Amino acid sequence: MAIPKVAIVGIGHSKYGKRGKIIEEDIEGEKAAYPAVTIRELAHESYFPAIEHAGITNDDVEASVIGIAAEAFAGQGAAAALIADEVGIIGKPTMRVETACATGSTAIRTAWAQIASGQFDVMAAIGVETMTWVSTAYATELMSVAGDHRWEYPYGISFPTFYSLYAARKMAVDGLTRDQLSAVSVKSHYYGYYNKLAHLRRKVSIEDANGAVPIALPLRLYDCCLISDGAATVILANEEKAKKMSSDPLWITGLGCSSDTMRVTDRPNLTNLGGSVRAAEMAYKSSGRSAKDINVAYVHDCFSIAEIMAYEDLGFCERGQGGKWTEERGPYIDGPGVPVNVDGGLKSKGHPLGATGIGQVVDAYKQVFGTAEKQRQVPDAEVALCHNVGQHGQFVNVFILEP
Amino acid sequence: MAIPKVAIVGIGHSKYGKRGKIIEEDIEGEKAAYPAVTIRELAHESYFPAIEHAGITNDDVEASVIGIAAEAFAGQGAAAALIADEVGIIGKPTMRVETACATGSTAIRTAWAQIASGQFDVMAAIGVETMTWVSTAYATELMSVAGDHRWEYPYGISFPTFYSLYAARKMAVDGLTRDQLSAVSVKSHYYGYYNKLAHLRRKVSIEDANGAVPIALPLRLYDCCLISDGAATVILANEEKAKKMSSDPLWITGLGCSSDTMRVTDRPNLTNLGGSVRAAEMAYKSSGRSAKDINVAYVHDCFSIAEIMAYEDLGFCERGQGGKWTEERGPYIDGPGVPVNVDGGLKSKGHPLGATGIGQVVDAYKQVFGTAEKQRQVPDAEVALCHNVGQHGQFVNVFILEP
Amino acid sequence: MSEPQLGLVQELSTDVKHRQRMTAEFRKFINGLKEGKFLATECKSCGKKFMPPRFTCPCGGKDLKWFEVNPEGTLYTWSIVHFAPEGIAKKTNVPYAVGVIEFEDNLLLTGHLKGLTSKPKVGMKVKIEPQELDSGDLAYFIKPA
Amino acid sequence: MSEPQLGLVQELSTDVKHRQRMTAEFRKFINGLKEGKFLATECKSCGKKFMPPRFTCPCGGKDLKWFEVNPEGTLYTWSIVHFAPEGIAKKTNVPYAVGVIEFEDNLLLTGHLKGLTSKPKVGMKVKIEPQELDSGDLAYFIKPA
Ligand SMILES: [Zn+2]
Ligand SMILES: [Zn+2]
Repeated sequence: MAIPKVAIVGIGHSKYGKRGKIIEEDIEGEKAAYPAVTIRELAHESYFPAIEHAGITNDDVEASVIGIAAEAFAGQGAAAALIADEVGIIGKPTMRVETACATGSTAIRTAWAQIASGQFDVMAAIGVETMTWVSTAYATELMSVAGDHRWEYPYGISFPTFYSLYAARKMAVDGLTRDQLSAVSVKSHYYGYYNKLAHLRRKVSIEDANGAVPIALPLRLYDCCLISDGAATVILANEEKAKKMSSDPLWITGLGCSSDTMRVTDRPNLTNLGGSVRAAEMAYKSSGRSAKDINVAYVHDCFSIAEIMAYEDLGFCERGQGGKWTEERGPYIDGPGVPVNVDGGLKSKGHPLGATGIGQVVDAYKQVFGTAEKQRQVPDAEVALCHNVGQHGQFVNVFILEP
Repeated sequence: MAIPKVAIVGIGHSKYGKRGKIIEEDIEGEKAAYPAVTIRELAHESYFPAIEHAGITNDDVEASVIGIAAEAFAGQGAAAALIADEVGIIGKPTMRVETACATGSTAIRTAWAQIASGQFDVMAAIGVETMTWVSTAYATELMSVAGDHRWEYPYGISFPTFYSLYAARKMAVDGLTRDQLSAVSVKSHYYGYYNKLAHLRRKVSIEDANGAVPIALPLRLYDCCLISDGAATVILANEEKAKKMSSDPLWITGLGCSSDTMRVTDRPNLTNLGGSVRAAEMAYKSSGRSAKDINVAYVHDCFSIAEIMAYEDLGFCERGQGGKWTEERGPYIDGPGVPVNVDGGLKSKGHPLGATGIGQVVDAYKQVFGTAEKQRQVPDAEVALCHNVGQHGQFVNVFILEP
Repeated sequence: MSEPQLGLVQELSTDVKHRQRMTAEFRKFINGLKEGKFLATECKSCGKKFMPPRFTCPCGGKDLKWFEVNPEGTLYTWSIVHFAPEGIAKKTNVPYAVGVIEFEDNLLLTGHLKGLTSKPKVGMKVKIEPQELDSGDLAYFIKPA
Repeated sequence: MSEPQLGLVQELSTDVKHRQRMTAEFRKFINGLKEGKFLATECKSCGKKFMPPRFTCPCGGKDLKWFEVNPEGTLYTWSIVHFAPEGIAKKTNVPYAVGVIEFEDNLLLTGHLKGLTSKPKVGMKVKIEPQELDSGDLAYFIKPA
């Protein structure tokens, strides 16, 4: 079942990081400085390069979808209107979508449907979040309130805790080890080190990760994604417009989405995410692709355990073998499997909630067209997969992208 | 330009009101009692009647869109997943949309696009909000933070204040009077009195409204909508399924949406809402209808001034004549114009943000198929219009609905 | 703040978050525990059992019956929380332990693991007990059986 | 809480909401006022003028220049707020007056109307002035000219 042809024709991606202050970097002799900004300037930083890349002006953008996961982070309501106004898409349909950490990809799938329906020809999906201006405890609170307030949150189940429940179960059932969890973080930080737009560009060793401070055991600091500010934009167009405006359109050939039970206790097991399995199945089916066709993948690694489950749920390795596959360098560019999160993932690149799912697609575009930094460029990548998860599988979107 | 055929095939609507406690009503000898509920039970109260009305089960519902304007009201994050789980649409795509007070209609337009794209055949759009559990000052805060935090909110511009800026301007420019504003509230409460699902079933006089306590002058208490709890659901289906499952499908023949500048000071005038004008134009164009074809209309009357601007923006009367048209009973069932808000509107029926835009469509369905309470039933209504506004025109959706 | 009181119904009347608990299903469950009954629900249409209890079934069934569950179960999985969200951190010390317990019929429930911050082990025997909170409200905790 | 200090930059450093003000355009505007200059921006591409100032133009132009505006204008519209949102109510008494002012070139700006809670009138002459807040931060208010 092929889906209506819609393409990514423009990309933009801000520097991720603590963007409330000036950032100065000097890595391997390459110096860079980034100004202190708010959600407004972050939106600019990702949007204007995207329309320039698409070779269009605001006149051509017919509507927008804005991804912001929690307005409380920025303290600004009706933020979709603010962002659309800031970048100059004024007097045209806009809206905000929210599916927790999968908010960015939901903005893309919402724009996709509006284009595929024939309503609009060219749209912008803009994701932005500033999370570093509140205390870490409050940021954790804002993410943890997504637990069921009748049966989960009041017993102290924070957001990292949900994933630690999976980690402990997977250790008991599948023999997942501490070293295997750490191996994920080592990989993320290795590639993130070479990504100029990543938040934390620092290589990490297995020992660093094994010995890091506990957050919610079995998970420790390096098992957890960063709290970041950032923005990302993609411009989407229907077939006719895409072919006209772009010499390098990246087609959304597969689109899958699913959800899962609200409560962790209603899941049939705690060793994988059913929402990911169902969304991947839908995405593969619509594209006619399977896991073995994927050349580069972006999976939702809010926690190391999440990345390991994703390897299995997306079919990159056998069920129960995600930890082993990591140790065997399955997800490395020069490994035997599929290169995964060669942008640094949520752990090194960062996780500004509303931007994350769009940022994955932006990097997929670079990989497919060969414009990523050379140390993290996958040779001859053609078929990309992006996998973005909200909460612990309550919202999942999977895209297959091809030139 | 006709749009893909999508129909409303099932409707459900909770009682609106202060639903944190038991409500007992005795109006004209008709007694009713409603239990104390949370967002969960409110969702049930609107969803199950909707699928029963559509003659389907959860198995038939392929995906959902949930409208919740501000999670802070209920203190529950990832609320789309919670609501979808509660009503039993589990393991299927879901998402939350937010466009302030237009959130409900945005849920419908998002589901519409997903169906029109061919992705899904049958979907549920569920809107819910519980607003009465926080203090009125905090509720006002949650709505007021939607003003620009750099240039508006810090100077004390609350949500009612935006509309009062329009009211004072319209008084100066168009000669709008205090009596004309009050006439809107009198009408809303007249019809709301007969709507069993309305929040405040009490008739109000011009004198009551003129003499009410000031909120943000020129606006007084009865110029302002209620703060309510409530939920509403519609089931949408594509042409094939709608014809198969429903003997009474209500087709979305027109769909318009637009937006406007973030800041009130960037508008070309403060006597109408440009977003409404643009959205109505798009809706009329797509349906081939014009204002004179409309038999019953639901307009966004968060404030009396908003309803008067809507009369003009939707073309029910001449520009600048909204106040006069009200006094001439233009919006009454037995008046010379188009019956407007015969459900009581946001002012008497209530305004649970996420539900409001869906609740309008639910009542439009009843009017078109002749099942509203007889004192407020428009005779022979065929073409309905729903107009839902977020903030002061930053988000506007307009639907034309026909059997 | 010595012994963590997770269950956190202390602010029931003022904290909007706890309004989520103000309904019949939650009260019946908690009051059952107080009377020594550990309750779940079962759909009369499809037979599916629900812990925590539901009043409607995804199958469409709205006729569910309460039934008693053996309060002893096994630890299905666990976590030791060293960094709590702000709302919890205000009310309890870290670290504290939480877990998922498996009862009969594969019924799972999340809860606070009392006295288990050092060595929780998947498969160990545990038991659910009612917990009287400082506020006088009632919640539950999990302890070794 | 005697004289309302709307402009509310008091909590600049702690309140996340005020982070929205921490950028160059806002500071330049406020610092200009302090030096007696009332500043707006103009797009060099399309000539559109912006009050409050923008640094990017919806036309796509990113080259905007600052220019001085006459600080005297007329009251375009007004409101007298008797019921303030919680965040404002904590810091100021009601009623207070706010309004939109029209300056030259049809430039509009929202602000606090000082000393105008009884009889604001559309068309009346007003003037923007810098306002030193208790915190030492700077904002502005509007008063009769
Ligand atoms: Zn059942
Ligand atoms: Zn310009």
